[in-house]
Amino acid sequence: MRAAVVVFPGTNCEHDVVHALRSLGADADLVWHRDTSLDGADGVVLPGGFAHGDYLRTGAIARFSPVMSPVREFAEAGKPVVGICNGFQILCEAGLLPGGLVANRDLRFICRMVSVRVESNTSVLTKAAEPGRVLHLPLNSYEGNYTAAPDVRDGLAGHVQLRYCGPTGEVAPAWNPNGSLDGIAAVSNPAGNVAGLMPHPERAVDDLLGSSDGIVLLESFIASMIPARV
Amino acid sequence: MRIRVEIDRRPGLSDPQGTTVHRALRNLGYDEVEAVHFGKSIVLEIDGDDADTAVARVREMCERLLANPVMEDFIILVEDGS
Amino acid sequence: MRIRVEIDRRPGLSDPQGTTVHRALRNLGYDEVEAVHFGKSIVLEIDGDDADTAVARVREMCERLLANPVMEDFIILVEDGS
Amino acid sequence: MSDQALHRTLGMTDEEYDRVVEILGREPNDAELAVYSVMWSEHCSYKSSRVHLKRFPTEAPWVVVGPGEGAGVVDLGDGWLAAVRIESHNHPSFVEPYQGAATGVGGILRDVFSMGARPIALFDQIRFGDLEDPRNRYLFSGVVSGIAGYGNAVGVPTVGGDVEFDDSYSGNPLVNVMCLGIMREEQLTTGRAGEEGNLAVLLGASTGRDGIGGASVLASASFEEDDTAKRPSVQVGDPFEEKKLIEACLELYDRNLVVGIQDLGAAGLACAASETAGRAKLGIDVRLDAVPTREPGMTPGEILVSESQERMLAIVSPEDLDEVLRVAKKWEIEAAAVGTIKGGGLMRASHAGRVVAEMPAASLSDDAPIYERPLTEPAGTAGVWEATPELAAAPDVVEALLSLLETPELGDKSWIYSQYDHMLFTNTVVGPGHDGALLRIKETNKALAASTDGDGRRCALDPRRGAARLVYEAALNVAVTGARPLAAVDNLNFGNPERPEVMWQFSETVDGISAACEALGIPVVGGNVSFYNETDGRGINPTPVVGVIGLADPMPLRPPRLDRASAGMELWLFGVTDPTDFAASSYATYILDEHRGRPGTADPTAGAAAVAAAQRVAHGAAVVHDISSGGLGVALAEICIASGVGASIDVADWRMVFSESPHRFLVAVTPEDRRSIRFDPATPIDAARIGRFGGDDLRLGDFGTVAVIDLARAWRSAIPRYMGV
Ligand SMILES: Nc1ncnc2c1ncn2[C@@H]1O[C@H](COP(=O)(O)OP(=O)(O)O)[C@@H](O)[C@H]1O
Ligand SMILES: [Mg+2]
Repeated sequence: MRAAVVVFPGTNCEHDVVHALRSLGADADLVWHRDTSLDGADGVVLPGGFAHGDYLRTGAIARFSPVMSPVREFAEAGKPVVGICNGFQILCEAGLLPGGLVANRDLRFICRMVSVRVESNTSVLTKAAEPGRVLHLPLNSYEGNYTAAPDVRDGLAGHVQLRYCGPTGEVAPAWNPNGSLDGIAAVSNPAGNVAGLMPHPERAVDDLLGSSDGIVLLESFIASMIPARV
Repeated sequence: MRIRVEIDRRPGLSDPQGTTVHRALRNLGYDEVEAVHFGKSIVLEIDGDDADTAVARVREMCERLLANPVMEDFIILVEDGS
Repeated sequence: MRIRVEIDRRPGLSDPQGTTVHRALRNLGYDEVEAVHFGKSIVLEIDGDDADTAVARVREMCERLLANPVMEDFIILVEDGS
Repeated sequence: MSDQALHRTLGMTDEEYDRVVEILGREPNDAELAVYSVMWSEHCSYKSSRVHLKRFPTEAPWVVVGPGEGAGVVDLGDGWLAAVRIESHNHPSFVEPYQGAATGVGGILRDVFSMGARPIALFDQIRFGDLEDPRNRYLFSGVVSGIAGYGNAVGVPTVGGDVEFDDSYSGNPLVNVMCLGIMREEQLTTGRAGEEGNLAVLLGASTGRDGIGGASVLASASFEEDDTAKRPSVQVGDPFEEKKLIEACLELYDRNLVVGIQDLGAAGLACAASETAGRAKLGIDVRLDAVPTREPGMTPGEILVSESQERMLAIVSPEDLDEVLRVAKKWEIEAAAVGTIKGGGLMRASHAGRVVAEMPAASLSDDAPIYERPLTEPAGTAGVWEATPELAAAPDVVEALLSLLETPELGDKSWIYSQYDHMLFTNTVVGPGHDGALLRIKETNKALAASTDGDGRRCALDPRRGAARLVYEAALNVAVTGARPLAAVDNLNFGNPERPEVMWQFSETVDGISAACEALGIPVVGGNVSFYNETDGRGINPTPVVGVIGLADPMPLRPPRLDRASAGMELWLFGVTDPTDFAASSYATYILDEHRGRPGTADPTAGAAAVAAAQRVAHGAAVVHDISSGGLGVALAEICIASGVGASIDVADWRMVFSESPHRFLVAVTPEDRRSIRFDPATPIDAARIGRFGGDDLRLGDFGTVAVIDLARAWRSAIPRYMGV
């Protein structure tokens, strides 16, 4: 099983994602945004960074890259697609996930560990995680504030995968780092095969760096890539 | 031709820049300000002399790229039709 | 009253956002676009019914806070005087 | 005489002008004059500092490239090299804090990747006036978001730095940035032209009227508050362009497609072209009409000296040109062959078939004036040194500790560094919020450590002692991560060099840094000088900033961190405390409001012993934390806050709590681990068990007890109470 890790101009977490996936036993290759095929990959990751500088709107220009056509087909075929941070923003812009991400409430970039609670395990990102479990993950974004139009909000029920919370799992405004709607840190599409999250699981696969709680999320994704189990 | 596009966030969606500017203006004593909405203004210099065609094309640019239809509305203004 | 402030980067300063959007529009086939300038648009809802006073106050807000005098110019537009 | 007027407007003296005439054998035209004026400005030529900088020790077996190139390069073993450079962007940050800081980050990155290295970490050293003043808050928040905005988007983590708040920086904020890069030895590239017939290819952003006669001339003359004429148009950073430029250049190095490369900084194309040619004792023809411009109607002279950001000049052999252009196209950056390397040593710039400037390439750097400016010890120095801070009365020690923790300088810095991506590349084993940063090198057992430190107040009282102590402090901050210090870089921020007192401070600083580097065996591999930090005749504190990098090989299995102390651990104090070392201490500054006395001198033997001991102890102890600003009291409070545990110490003299005497560090260790730590008899150092961790309170002998949560509350509020949460 092999993941395609897509690189746009301005992407910067691609090597970290490849390193993390490989350290968990999966195969992963970089795919340039001008490529028109995913070369038989079993899963797709859109990693973090600043595709096209985040100019205009985060993710706005990236969604027109040639590689997004096969990514869309791949997603529509029900195969696993995960967007991390900037990748999440691109998936929203591309309409593969509901809602969008705007500037953080305090208009400051946030780089620090946050706690998130697993809300659901209905997605390729969370299927191996137990609902209610609290994960400590690095958050690293300026536009991490999830928002959705009122008509979209109702449709989110059941598809929120992670929410910001306190160290023991309590969800409350005080624990919301960036103003996200209902503390949402990750959502999926209704089918669960496309998911996006703001925190960086690939930065949390080694206790030496402070946390290994990202492993359960990446392992969910890796498990989703095994065709028999889809 | 110079065409300006104003892109505003849809009402009901969170607008942290607007909220922050509003708070800052209040702190400076501008109590008459009741709300602030933060958006973008993009000026396009277009080669061509038919304003209708240009506006139609700019509308398409907005729908495809410049604005995000699930979050933003836009207005097109012809600033200089020559 | 609704007042819109358009904030444009001074001519001559580099405008990476404008340049990048320009390139993206060209890639999408909009060859008629010759330049793109990226700016901000801020809508203020103001309590009061005297447009002149409001505009004078908004000018002050621009000078003090909304625009960066070393990099930006601004235009004030009354969108709805009621 | 109109030319005379022009050269003066450009900041050139009559003697300098005559020298240009002598070199050219004729009067220069305007374009030539513009080039000389920028290249011979203080900023580019180091004309006032050069005679002093020669005193730095610069050699060691592991130094691959010393000062003079884009960045210093040291050998990490097994084919790995590290590149390091530091630079200031003080004046532009005063004019526009966000863009000034952002373009400062962009510039230092280009210095590092011009050597062939991938930039892996940034460190920012920033200084502002009192945060009570809204203007200073505006500058502080603008600078931090500018560093964040550029560094985060360009994709290089900012993993450390330092910050000072002092009135002397009120009209003159300081923004220095250090960058670290890493490469395999095959990738090392330098700014050399190779041979005749090679082509000069301009890569990256198009050229506009940025900083013409601006940044460099500006950084070379004092600033008057409303001297708008001298204000250059603001330069806008484009981290996206830079990111593409980095990736494109790294691919060019990987595929061996460039002979040499140099970034375009001050004096733009003129500087890059003349230096690459001049270093190879060759000449270059530059075709200015081939340069992609951003604005219509630029004059040839403007194109030649424009300081537009995000540009590099690569020297390539003609047969590689097509491939170079293909790589540029892949990364979506512009590339244009704008010059050809020639014999004969002339830089000749042409436009529309006409020669617009012609000068000996090497003369721009090699023939720049050198000044041995007069030095004078400031009047009253002896008196200042004799008057020691008043320490007779014992304070309320707990009260004083809380007050210190609540100052923005000693309090929690996370308001700053949580705006910086400090985790990218997943190498940051120890990030900001501890002492030095420690970055693992993934394919190896090695880790690279670095720390940057500055202390303008101590240097104001005694620049020689103050500067020397910075080197020891930075080295100790590196050692507490388990690394051996390898090399230093320095950034010397001073006032007007035409004032003899400023030059005295400068010279003393160089001697202080040199002596400390000699004693520790760490060469200076690069640096930067920023003079004329003066507004309305008021200069800044003399502010050298020192960065030290080190290597841990192997990396400690569990590198020490401030948050690893726990109940039952022993607290050890290494080093000797001088209970009278209070001059320029945080206690004297913030509690006594006293700004006099002579700081204690660094002790080469004790300093080296502390560095050696810390490095060893770090391979076994839970916490190893150097004692600096705020003394033992603040250092211990930081451990208690980070670890969420109390401690109790024996202390008989209250001055021991706040003294800032150098070469000391604290260790938290379990009794079992302590027995396995080697105390090397070759470098003896005093070590005493002074307390134990446990409970929820910090007890300072009989001087008082305070709850750790109260310490934490004071410490966390330090910056947010001015800047918002
Ligand atoms: N401007 C800054 N940018 C990033 N990190 C900073 C900055 N200032 C301080 N820090 C970080 O905060 C921590 C404490 O800094 P400081 O109080 O200067 O420590 P020390 O006294 O040990 O040098 C360090 O890890 C340092 O890297
Ligand atoms: Mg420090």
